[in-house]
This record gives sequence, C-alpha cells and structure tokens, in this order.
Amino acid sequence: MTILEFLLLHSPALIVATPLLSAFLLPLVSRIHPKVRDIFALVMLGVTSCFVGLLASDVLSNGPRIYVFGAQDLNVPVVRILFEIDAMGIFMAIITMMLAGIAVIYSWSFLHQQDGLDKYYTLLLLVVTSALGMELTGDLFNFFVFLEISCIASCALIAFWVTEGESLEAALKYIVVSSIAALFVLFAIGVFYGQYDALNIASLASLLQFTFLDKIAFVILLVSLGLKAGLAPMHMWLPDSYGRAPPSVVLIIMTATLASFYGILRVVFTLYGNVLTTSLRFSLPAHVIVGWVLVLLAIVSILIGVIMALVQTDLLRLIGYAAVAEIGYMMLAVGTSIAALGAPYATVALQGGLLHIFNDALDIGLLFLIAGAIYYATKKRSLDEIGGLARSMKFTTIFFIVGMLAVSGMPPLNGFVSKFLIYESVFQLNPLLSIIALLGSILLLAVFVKVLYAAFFGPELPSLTGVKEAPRSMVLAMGFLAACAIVIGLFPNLLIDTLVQPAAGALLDHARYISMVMGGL
Amino acid sequence: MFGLESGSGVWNPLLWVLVLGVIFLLFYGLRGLGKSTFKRGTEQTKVFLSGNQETTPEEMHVKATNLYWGFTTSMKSVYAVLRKMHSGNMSDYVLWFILVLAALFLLFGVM
Amino acid sequence: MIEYLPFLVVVAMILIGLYAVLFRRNLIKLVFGISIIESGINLFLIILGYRDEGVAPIFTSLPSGTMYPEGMVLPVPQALTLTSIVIGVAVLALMLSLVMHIYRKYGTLDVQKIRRLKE
Amino acid sequence: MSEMTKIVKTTANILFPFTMIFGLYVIAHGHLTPGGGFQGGAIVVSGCALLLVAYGSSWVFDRIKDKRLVTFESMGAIGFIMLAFLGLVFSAVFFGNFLAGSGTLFGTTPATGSTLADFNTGGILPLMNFAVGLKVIAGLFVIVLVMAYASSAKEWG
Repeated sequence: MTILEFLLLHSPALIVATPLLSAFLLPLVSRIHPKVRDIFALVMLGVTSCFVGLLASDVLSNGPRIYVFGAQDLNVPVVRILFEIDAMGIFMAIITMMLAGIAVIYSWSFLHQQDGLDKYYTLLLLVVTSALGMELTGDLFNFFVFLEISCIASCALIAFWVTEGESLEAALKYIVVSSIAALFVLFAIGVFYGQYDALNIASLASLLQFTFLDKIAFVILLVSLGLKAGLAPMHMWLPDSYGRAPPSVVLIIMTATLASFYGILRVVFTLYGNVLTTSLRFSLPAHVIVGWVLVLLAIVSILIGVIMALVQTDLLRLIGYAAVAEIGYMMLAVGTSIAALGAPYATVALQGGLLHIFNDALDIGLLFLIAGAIYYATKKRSLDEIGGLARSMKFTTIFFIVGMLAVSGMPPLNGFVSKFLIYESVFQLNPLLSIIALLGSILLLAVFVKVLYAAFFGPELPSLTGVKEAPRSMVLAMGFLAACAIVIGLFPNLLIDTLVQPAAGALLDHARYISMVMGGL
Repeated sequence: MFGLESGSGVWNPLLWVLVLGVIFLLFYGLRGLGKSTFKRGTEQTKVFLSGNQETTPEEMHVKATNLYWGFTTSMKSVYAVLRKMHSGNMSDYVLWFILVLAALFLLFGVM
Repeated sequence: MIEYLPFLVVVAMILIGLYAVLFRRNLIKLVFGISIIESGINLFLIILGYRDEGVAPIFTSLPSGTMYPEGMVLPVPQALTLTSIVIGVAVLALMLSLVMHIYRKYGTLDVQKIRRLKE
Repeated sequence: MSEMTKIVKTTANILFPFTMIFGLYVIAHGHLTPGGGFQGGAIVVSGCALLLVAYGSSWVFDRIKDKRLVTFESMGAIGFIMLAFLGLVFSAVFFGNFLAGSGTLFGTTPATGSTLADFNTGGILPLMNFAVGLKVIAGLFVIVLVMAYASSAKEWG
C-alpha cells in the first residue's frame, strides 16, 4: 500500500481530524510569532483541502464510500460511528474549504490589530471542523454533536468584537435560538432511537415507517434545521449576527449555515426518501405536500429578505437580509424538486438549487468582504455616512459591481446560471412562483443599486478624504471570489458537469446511499 | 462546453457576451456621430434641472435613507407589519420557531 | 398507564422551559429555561434506555443470574446523554458569560430592552 | 468574590483533598466504572470552585495563571487527538485501540464473566480519559475562575 492509498483510505477521518488538531495546536503555535500562527492556519486548511480533493476524486469516480471509526470493517449491528461520503457531501465540503480559506486570507489584514487572535483562529478552525463533520457524517447523533459545536464556536466568533454591546446581543440571540433548535434535533434523534434502536442515517432510512412519531421527528428536523439555515419566518437571528460579526467571520458562519441547509437536504431526500413517495396525506403523496411547504417558506424568505433589505441603512445588515433571500432561492429549487419528484424538471431544479448553494457562498461572501473592506477603510457602518468611495477604492468598486450583478442574477455572471435553472424548472411547477422569483431578483438588484449609489457614487464626503484602498490580502480575497463568479458565469458546465450533476444524482438516488451500509448485511 | 440546457430553455453565455459586444460597438458608433458637434465649456455641458438653480454636488447627493422614498411610502402597510415582526426580541424569535413547528405539526402529524 | 409517566414528565419539562424562554423577561430566567429544556431531553434519552430491573451495563461486573444482554439497561442512550450534558455545560457557560457582558453594556437584563438590533 | 469566614475556609480545607481524590479516582477508573474524564474533571473543578468561594477569586487569581490553564487545556485536546492519530499509525484504524490486548500498558485482556475489575485493561481508553480529564479540569476551571473574577471586578476591558 503506497502512502497515497493509505491517505485516501483514511481521508474521511483526516479531513475532520486535521482542522481539529490544528485548532488546538494554534494557541501553542501562536506563542512563537503571530505571523507563524497566520501562516499555520492557512497551511492546515490547505492540507485539509488536499484531503478533500483526494477524497473528491475518489468519490466522484467510484461512487459513495463509508469510513468506520475504530474498526477495520462494518459489523452487525451498526453501532459504530460511520462517515458516509457521497458526491453531495463532498460538494458541500469543497464549498466549506473554499470559504474557510478565503476567510483566513482576508482576516490576515482585516483583523491584524486586534487582540485575541489565537482564540479567533482556534474557533474558526472548530467551525470548519464542525461544518465538515456535518457534511461527511453518516450518523445522526454525530450530526447533532457537530451541529452543537458549530453553534458554540460560531456564537463565540460573533461576539468577537466584545466591546460593542450589539455584537454581544447578536451572539446571545444566536446561541439562544440555535441551541433550542439543536435541542429539538436531539429530541427527534431520541424519537428515532426509541423506535428503531438505530442512529445511522442509512439504517434508519431503511427502517422508517412514517408512523405518527416519525412525522413528529420529520417536522422537528425540518423546522430546526430550517432555523439554522436561516429560513423565514425564523430568519431574524441571521441579519443580527451576520450584521454584527466581523465580515471574515460571516464567511465562517455561512459554512455552518450551509451545512444546516445540507442537513435539510439529507433529511428530506435520504432519511425520508423512501417513505415520502409512498405515503399519502390529504390523498396526495406526502412529497408533494413537503415540497409545497418548502416552496411556501422559500417564497416568504425571498420576499421578506428583499423587502427588508430595501430599507436597511447598515450595509452589513442589508447584505444579511439579501442572504435570507438567497437562502429562499435555494429552498425554492429544493422544494420544487421534492414537489415534482420523478418529473424531468425535478432534476433540473435540484441542480439549480445545488449550484445556487455554491453561487450564494461566492456572491454573498464577496459582498460581505466588500462591506468589510469599506468598514476597514472608513470605520463606518451606515450607508448615510459614506459616499464617493469609487474615487479612493477602485478595486473594491469593481468587485462590488461584479458581486452586485452576480447576486441579483444578471447575465453573464454566475448568479444568473443557477437562477436560470431555477426559473425554468419552477415555471413548470407553477408560473406564479417563477414570477415571484424574478420579482425578487429585480428588487435585489434595486437594493444593491442603492448601495452602489450611496456608497461608491456621488461627491466625495469631507469626512472621508483620507480613505485608502483596502490592504493587499483583502483585495486578493475579494478578487478571487469575483474571478470565480465571472468564470462560473461564463463556463457554467465546468462546475455543473463535474460536481453539481453527481451531487444531485447522489441525493436523488437514496437507495444507493442506504445499500452502501445495509447492503453487506 | 458553454451551452446550458434546462430541458425547456437554453443559455449560452458566450453568445450573450458576443451580442453585448455588438450592441456596445453599435452605441459607440452612434456616439461618434454626435461627437463632432459637442463643445466643452459652452451651454451644452450645463445641467438643466427644470429651470432650478444647480446646487453643489454635496447637496445634490441623496442619502441612502431617502432613496426609494416612493416605494417605501407606497408599501407603508407592508413595512408596518414587517417592522412589528422584526421586533428584535429574542423571545419572539423562539416564538416564531414554535409557531412554524405547530403549523407543520397540524399539517403532517395530527390526523 | 404508569409507564407513560416519565414521558409526561419530559413533555412537562420541555413546556416549562419553553414557557420560561417565551414569557419570562429576565435573561437569566431565559437561560434557565433553555437548561430545563435540555434536562427534559436528557431525561427523555435516559428513559429510552431504561429496562425494568435492569443493571448497569458493565459486562465484567454482571451480577450472576442476570440475562445478557436483556438484563442490562441500554448503554447507548446513556452515552448520548453524557455527550449532551457536556455540550449543555458549554452552552450554559457561554450564555451566562454573554449575559454578564450584556448586563455591563446595557445595564439591564430585561429581554424587552435588549433589542438594539431590530427591523 | 470576596473571601469568606474562617469556618468556611476550614471546612473547605478539609473537603478539598477528598474532592480532589474522588475526582481523580473517577477519571482514572473511567474505563471500569461509570464516569470518566468529563465527570471526574467536573468533580475536581467543583473542589476548585469551593476554594474560589471560600478564599475569594483574587486570592486564586494571584496563584494560578489563566494563561497556563489554557495551555493545559490545549494539551489535553491535543493528547486526545494524538491518541486517535497513533491508532492510525499502529493499527491502521483511526481511533484504533492499539494497546488493547497487547500485554503492555493497560493491555491486559479482562476475564469474561462476573469478575473484579482489573485496572490494567482498556487499552487507550484510560489514556483518553486522562487527556479529557486534563482538558475538562483546565477548561472548566478557567471558565469558573474568569467568571468569578469578572463578576467581582468593577470594570474590565
């Protein structure tokens, strides 16, 4: 066995263990020199990315695989902790690693004068660990543990600017809401264990009967993870915490949010994939009702997100509401796909939704980094107090225009590609939904035109004469995301063929996921 | 490689960029037609504001709060509801969670 | 009927906790409410693993005459509960320290007044 | 927190060693009896909290550096993950129990049936309990210490 095969065999464990180990090594490393600490965080994330890439190449060519902790192989009954990795999980892991790397590079300059940075990097790596764990695990209780780790670590990160009362308030709101949601998830897991004596997702999926208790567990999982993903009308924590955390932290919280979104997909498509199509409710197949519920929540998210974003004056908070709207688009596609399960456009909708996860990470991430650059340069949050920044911050302005067009779905940028797939498929479910989605996009463009006008155009304000362009590492981070947005917009098939299509296929093919664990028994 | 098919529609970004380029060239040509009569520093470059006096750019700049004034005023009733909903009280956040949970219980669980 | 009593206690504890979170105005009481919900859910997990006259699931100190494994209580829910307690301690510590800081900044523990972030 | 009366201090002096020993016992016998790193660590920290209540937070704060506690906490976590990595090296399984049944440290195979517990069993489990115990003692103690100090201080940065 060569070293590469060995690493490939153990890559699922190493993906989670490497950031975890480096998180606890960081306080010791930072005693040498702050520069060493910064480099160390990025290098360890790079090593983790290498493992993710290694695993991705294997999973995409050979199909899903399982990894058993503490034993050579799986034995009956399934009591061991399992990692089960399919194309969907690896797709999310790639997004997580991208966001985390960008956040670390950005925070080099953004936070370089602050103290407490060794704890900051430790918590950052812990959130990355928990997001990766949620995406790769095949065990529901393990999922809950990682969910709670992400709650705790992101809460501490939101309160990073501890001298501001508002940051503390946002952090407390986040931890209250998300720990209640996580406790309800644990309750649902307990319901599963009480009925089926199993915690493994695959074995549970093969045992589920959709009894009364299963329905309760389903609703609890859906709503709790929906809250963690920022779905309206449970989204209120999201603008609070996104708006008050340092913008580099927002990218990290976003990994946790997207991992929760992935949890919804896993619950709906895999855990309940068998029973939703076979059971009836109101003489309709249950998946139609689930799909329409998700579509309804998604529409509410889009409308509330854009309408509230329109009146915000705090730039970071405004982008937070735009993020709610983007989550609505993702959920709209997923809901359509579930409601129309089996129809040809269901696959298209799911592909659009998954691609939109990637695009949301790129676009909203880019906008937050730009807002952070503006905050770094001017030390002002309110749009009323800034103006004419296009003269002094040329790169930032260009990146903002790219991000603005991308997030509102203007061709030929990446946001359009996924929204095109979403509009086309949603139209076949119900034309009205597609009209609302388009309206949301237009309003989103209006929101960001307002920001463009207020922040970058207009006369130079006398209070902002000494403003300089953001430091190099921040420009680098923003430039990378903007370049990705343009490249994916121009060559969408690069991403769709290699990652999105296998991920959508993996979600729809729940029988294969189950048989990976249960097949050998 | 470039085309994207959704089953009912087609999207090709390169075609779009090409069309965009052609349109740009067209407008550039049109602009060139008017350029010869343009004189800098004459009456032509003065801003006409329905006969009002032009003020300094600092005073002309509309603050972000006042942008979309018409939209927000016409949607006043919607915003009143949404403002009440986003109360900022963390008990309300949990209440919304419980409400959605209860609504979905009624829809799925309780026969 | 009596075997359902623990589940009723679980539901009661969750409802009491939710009442504290939803309707109490003091932040400390809100944190207590979350703690009560967590205890209720831990109790739920423990009940799932309970068996009548079961012994502690330690293989080597099994009292002679007990059936293996039927005579033991289930060990997995206990492991789950322990994990959940550990997490609960971390969440509780974090929330209480945030409440302390907030009291310094806002000068109040009233939920209705801690809402600078709204709309 | 300010210091308390002599009665409380004397009681704390008597109780403190017993609490310590009981906590360390629970950590050490984690693989045999109910308990383990977290539970034992929590007991040890409750003993330390007793000292904190009796003698006041500034008294403890002068004697124990919170920075050193944070280092210990990291060491505990690193030890735990390192054991998992060692399992990868020695038994080709992540979290593999490479010491169990090896006859060396903690490597005796326990007798089946109802026997007295043998301390020298469990493979890497006792070592993991020690690592977790170290982490929990340091981590919880630093939480209690900082909270007590912060609630007594008039103003802090």
